[in-house]
This record gives sequence, structure tokens and C-alpha cells, in this order.
Amino acid sequence: MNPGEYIPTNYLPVLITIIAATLFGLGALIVGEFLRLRRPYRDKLEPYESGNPPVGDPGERFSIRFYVIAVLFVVFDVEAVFLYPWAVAFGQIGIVGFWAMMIFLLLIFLGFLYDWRRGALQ
Amino acid sequence: MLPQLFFAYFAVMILGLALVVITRRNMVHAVVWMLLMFVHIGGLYLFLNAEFFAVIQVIVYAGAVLVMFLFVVLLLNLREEQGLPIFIRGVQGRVIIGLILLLTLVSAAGQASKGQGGRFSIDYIQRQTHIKVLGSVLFNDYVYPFLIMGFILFVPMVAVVVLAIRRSNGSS
Amino acid sequence: MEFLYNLMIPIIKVAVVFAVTLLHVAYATYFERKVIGRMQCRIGPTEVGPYGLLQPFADMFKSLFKEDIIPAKADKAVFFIAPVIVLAPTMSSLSVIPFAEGFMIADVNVGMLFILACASLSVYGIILAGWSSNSKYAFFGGMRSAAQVISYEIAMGISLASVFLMAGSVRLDEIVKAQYEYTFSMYAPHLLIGFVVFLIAAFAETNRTPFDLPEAETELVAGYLTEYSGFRYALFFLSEYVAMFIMSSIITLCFLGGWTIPRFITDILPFLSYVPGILWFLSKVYFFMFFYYWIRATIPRYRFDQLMAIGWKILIPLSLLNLLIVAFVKRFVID
Amino acid sequence: MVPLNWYLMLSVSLFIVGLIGFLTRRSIIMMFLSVEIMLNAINISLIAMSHYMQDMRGQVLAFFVIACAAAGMAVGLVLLISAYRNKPTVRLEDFDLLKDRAF
Repeated sequence: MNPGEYIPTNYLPVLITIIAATLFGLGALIVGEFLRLRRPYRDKLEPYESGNPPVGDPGERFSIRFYVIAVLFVVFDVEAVFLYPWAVAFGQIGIVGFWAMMIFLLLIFLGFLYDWRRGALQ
Repeated sequence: MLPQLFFAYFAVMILGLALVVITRRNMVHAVVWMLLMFVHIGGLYLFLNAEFFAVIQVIVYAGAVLVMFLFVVLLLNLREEQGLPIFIRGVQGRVIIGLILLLTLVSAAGQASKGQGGRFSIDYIQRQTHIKVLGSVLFNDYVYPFLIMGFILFVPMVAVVVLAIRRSNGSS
Repeated sequence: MEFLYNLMIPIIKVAVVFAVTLLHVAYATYFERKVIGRMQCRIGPTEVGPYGLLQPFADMFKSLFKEDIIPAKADKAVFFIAPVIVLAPTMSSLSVIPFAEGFMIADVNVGMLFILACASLSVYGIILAGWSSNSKYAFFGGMRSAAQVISYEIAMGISLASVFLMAGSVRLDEIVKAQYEYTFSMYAPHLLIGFVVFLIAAFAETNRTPFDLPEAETELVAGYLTEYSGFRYALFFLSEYVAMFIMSSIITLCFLGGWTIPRFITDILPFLSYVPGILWFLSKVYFFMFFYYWIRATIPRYRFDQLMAIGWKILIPLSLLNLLIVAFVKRFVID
Repeated sequence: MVPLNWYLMLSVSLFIVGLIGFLTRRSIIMMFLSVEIMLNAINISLIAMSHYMQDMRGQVLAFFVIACAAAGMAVGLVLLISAYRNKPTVRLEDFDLLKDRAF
């Protein structure tokens, strides 16, 4: 098989599943549009705030801690993505590769401990 | 015939979605279109026999980096930016420079020819599975770049605490 | 002609799997209400049909005909697609699950990673649902649920890395075949820490009790679901149950031997090996579904800060520890 | 048969789309998104070349590009957030403290 002619045929069922799942979700919503009744008025359409009229703009007062969590998540996600090929090819990796991953994990964990000590996870 | 059709679909979708992304006013919409673009790029990687990249394109780019963008967009609450013009002044010159560069690079890319074939043929990768081949190459031949990668990933963890969390307790 | 044949086989498989899964989801809600009812000394649904067996269909028709409210000033397009963004990846990850030996929709090499990728997409649905509702409760609930889901995803990913390390593959059928060779024919005793970490993280990923902040009525109303009603709400509900089914399947496949029965049992009772594999698979899956309901009836909800602390300060170090133990044992003891 | 040149042309075009976005948008967040588009363009060409030359080096490089992009975006966005605290805007023209205003 030459490059440029390669077709990943074993992914065809995955494609079909993705299309079927998306069509199922969209179709259910669109069919629902025709079946249900619709009698909106102003008070019904207001955002829920325990019955009071809404005050203020949503989106204010939002803690920076969420961003810290997001960054830690990105770093650990990349780490996990490096872990997978290492774990799968474990039998073919020499001792250097083994200790390299140990040092890598140690570095990530040191960074994590630093964040923990500085109270980023409160 | 089938490979060309699939390539044409992916190329049109990727370029079209990229154009949609850079012209959105609402950044949350831009992020959603970008998500669709990343999924299509992942599909293109499948045709390059790089299934592991197709997956990490979704796990890392779509699942992590773009989520971080979404968090920042929502964190900064950019509603007051909505009324302002999308582009900066003097766009035309920059677009023209970009188009000239595009013509140059496309003509250069059209003349590229591929070099010698290596030992990682499609059949070999199919037999060994892509993840295993990539893992053994990465951790046997590229150990030092990988360790440097560890230091690079160390940086954002420190930076986010130093920059985002104020030294005095109680604020933020 | 052959092309059509190749196209029809997966389409039929997809139809069968979707139909069975949706039926399963319908009865999982019935099962949950019965189980929790019994645990709380009630008897659960009885009215619709014999023993209340038609209750799920009554619920479905009710939600289909119910008025569906889109709040004023909501971002309508995003509000419309958010349930689909949650549902579509969750249902897509059904395609790589082997239900029995040789029966899976798609035979791909990335198997488990595909499910992880699909799981990482569902966080968008949560954030976008919260944001597009243009309501404070929905927004904060969405951000909190998103933070929760991404935190527990890491512990899940790292504890799965130890499974990949043991099996040397990310294909789910090869993971099952590899663990059949081990002492107990399952990884759960060998990877006990990873198993427990994954089990806890699976609860958080699917937003089940004790990690069900979206349903913490006392503080955030219904989280990112506050403004959703009618059939859109039903889609979120549906994807939660499909996700529960998928998480139970992953636990079964990666830690409990999937469709196989342990060898030490077949040695004593050899006739059990004639039972079809899908029955073993489904009984293990249903055991975990029951476990989900049992936990829901037993354990109170955690606070948000406790929840984040469990995820980051306990589960992630534990999963890394598990990985290190497995790696060292495999490198220096077994080899 | 899809030749390698097609993939390279796609990659170049995507890169230019990202570049134009980077040069013309006001908002710094959108500029970061454009950088992401450019990095993805690079990855497409790296993986395509790796596939056509049957050599893994391109893919290893693409792997590092993905990881570096993630780390870089994290740092860039945290810088943006700490700048936003001093001056609540994400527009590029408003960050002009270093510009000499006397003239």
C-alpha cells in the first residue's frame, strides 16, 4: 500500500456511529419541536432566580482558581498523553527510556507539589 | 478516487472552519467552531495512518487546550467588547501581505518532492500498531528532547501560581 | 455489491447496539427507582403497566410533549446544540466496546483512547449549557461541574495508563485477553489502587452521587441544567445514563475480565464455560449499575471544595503511585 | 492517489489563514486562537511528510509541538489574565504603556 492511497477502512464503523449518534440527538430535538406546545410569555422566559427578577449580569465574580485548575489539567493531560505510548511500548523501551519517564513524572509531580504548597488547590 | 474525495472534504471543511473561526465576533462561538475544526483535523490524521495523533488531537487540543481557552473567555466576561469592530485598522495591507505569502508558499509546496523512503512503512505500522511504534521511537531515540519537554511542562505550573495567585493571602 | 455489504454490516450493528442501549437506559431508570425505593422502604413505580414496567415510556412521552422553555437572552444556537454535544460523543464511544468475543462495532487500534477522547468532549456540553442559559445559577453550576469533570479525568487517565502498561495495548479486546492469563483472570486484585481510583473517578465523571453537584438543589438549583426543560433536559438525562453504562463497561473490561469468567471458577465448575460471554459481561455491568444506585442511596453529597480536594490531593497522587508500583514491578521483578 | 503536495498546500493555506487572523484581530484571545490554527497547520505538514517519507521523525516532532503548544498557551493566557487585572481589556491597542506618549 502506497502513501496517498491509504484509507482507514476499519474506522468506517466509527464514522457511521458518530453520524448516527449526532443524527439521533438532532433528530430527537427537531421532532420534539413539532410535537410540543409552545405558549411563552415574558415571566416564563426569565432566567431562574428563585422567583425574584434577575439581578446583575451572569459571569461576574468568577474565581481565578478555576483557571489554575484548567492549567493543571492541561499539564497533566499532556503528561498522560506521553504516558500512553510509554506504557504500551514498555517491553521495547530500554532502561534509559524507563528512567527518563521516572524523571519526567518527578518533574511534573514537583511542579504539582509547588502548586499544592502555595495553596493553588484550595 | 475515494482518497481524493475524502481529502477534498477535509480540506474544504478545515479551511472553511478556520475562516469562520477568525471572523467570529463572539469568542465562545469561535471556540465551538474551532472544536469542530480540531475534530476534522483529527479525521485527516487518520488518513495519514497516524491514529494516535487523531486521538491526542481530540484529547489534548480539543479536550484540554480549548477548554482552557473557554475558561479564560468566560473568566474575563468580555461582554463590553461586543460592540467594537472585530478587526483592527488598516486590515487591507495585512491581508494583501498574507495573500502574497500564500501564493509564494503554495507554489513552493506544489514543487516539493518526497525524499527517500524510511523503514516505517504503512504495513509495518499497521502490524505493530501506531502507538507502539511511536512509543519505542520516542523513548529509545529521543530521550533527551523528551526530558526537556518535562522542563517545559514544569514552567506553566510554576507560572500560573506565581502570576495568578497573589502573594498576599486573602485577595483573589 | 461488496461495498454495500461492507456498509450494511456496521449499520446493522450500530442499529442493534443503539436500540439495545436505549432500551437498557429506559429500564436502568426503572431499575434505579425500584432499587432506591426498596432501600428507602418504598416500593418505587407500580402504576403504569404491570409492576410499573411501562413507566420509562410514560416518562419519555411526557418529556417529548412537555413545553420546552428557552430563556430570553439565551444564546439560542448554543443552547440548542449543547445537549447534542453531550450526547453524540457519549453514544459514539459505544462503537469500540467489545460486548463479547469478536463482537464490537469498530475494530480499531486506539480503542480505550477513543473513549477517553469522547469523554473529554462532553465537558463542552456542560460549559456551553451553563453559559448559553444566561443565568447565574446555570453559569456557576456549569463551571463547577466542568472543573469537577476535568479534575477527575486526570486520575482516570493515569489509572488507565497502568492497565495499558500491564496489557501492552490500548485495544479493549486485547486488554481482556491479556488479563485472562493472570492469576485471578482479572486486573482488579493486581491493580487494586488503580481500580479503586477509577471507580471513584467514574462516579465523578458521570456526575453521580456523592459527586452530583449539578443536582445540589440547596445551593445551585440544578446547576447547568437549571434552564433546561422538556426534551432537551431528557437528552442530558439520557446521556448521563449512557455514560454510566459506558463507565461500568470500562470497569468491567479493564479490571474485571470483560466477557471471560475467571479460570479458577471454570476449573471447579467447567460447565460454566458454555454460558455465552455477553451474559457474563452484562451481569458484571449490571452489578456496577447496582453499585451506582447503592452508593446513591447510602452516601451523602460532598461539598465542592471537598470534592476538588479528593480529586487532586488524594486520587491523583494515588494513581501515580499505582503506576510507579506497576512499572517497577514489571521492569525489575517480572522481567 | 493524493500527492504529498496537496497536504502541504492545505497546511500552507491553513497557516496563512491563522496568520491573517493573528495580524488583523483586535482581541488578544483571538490572536492566541489564530496561533493555535498555525500550530495545527504545522502539525498537518509534519505528519503528512512523516507518512509519505515513511519515517517517524516528523511525528515525534509533531508530538513535541502539541505539548509545547499546550504549555505555551497556558503561560500566555495566564499572562493575559494578570494583565487584565491591571487593565480590564483584551484589546491589543490598549496595551500601550511602553509607547512614548510625549510625541
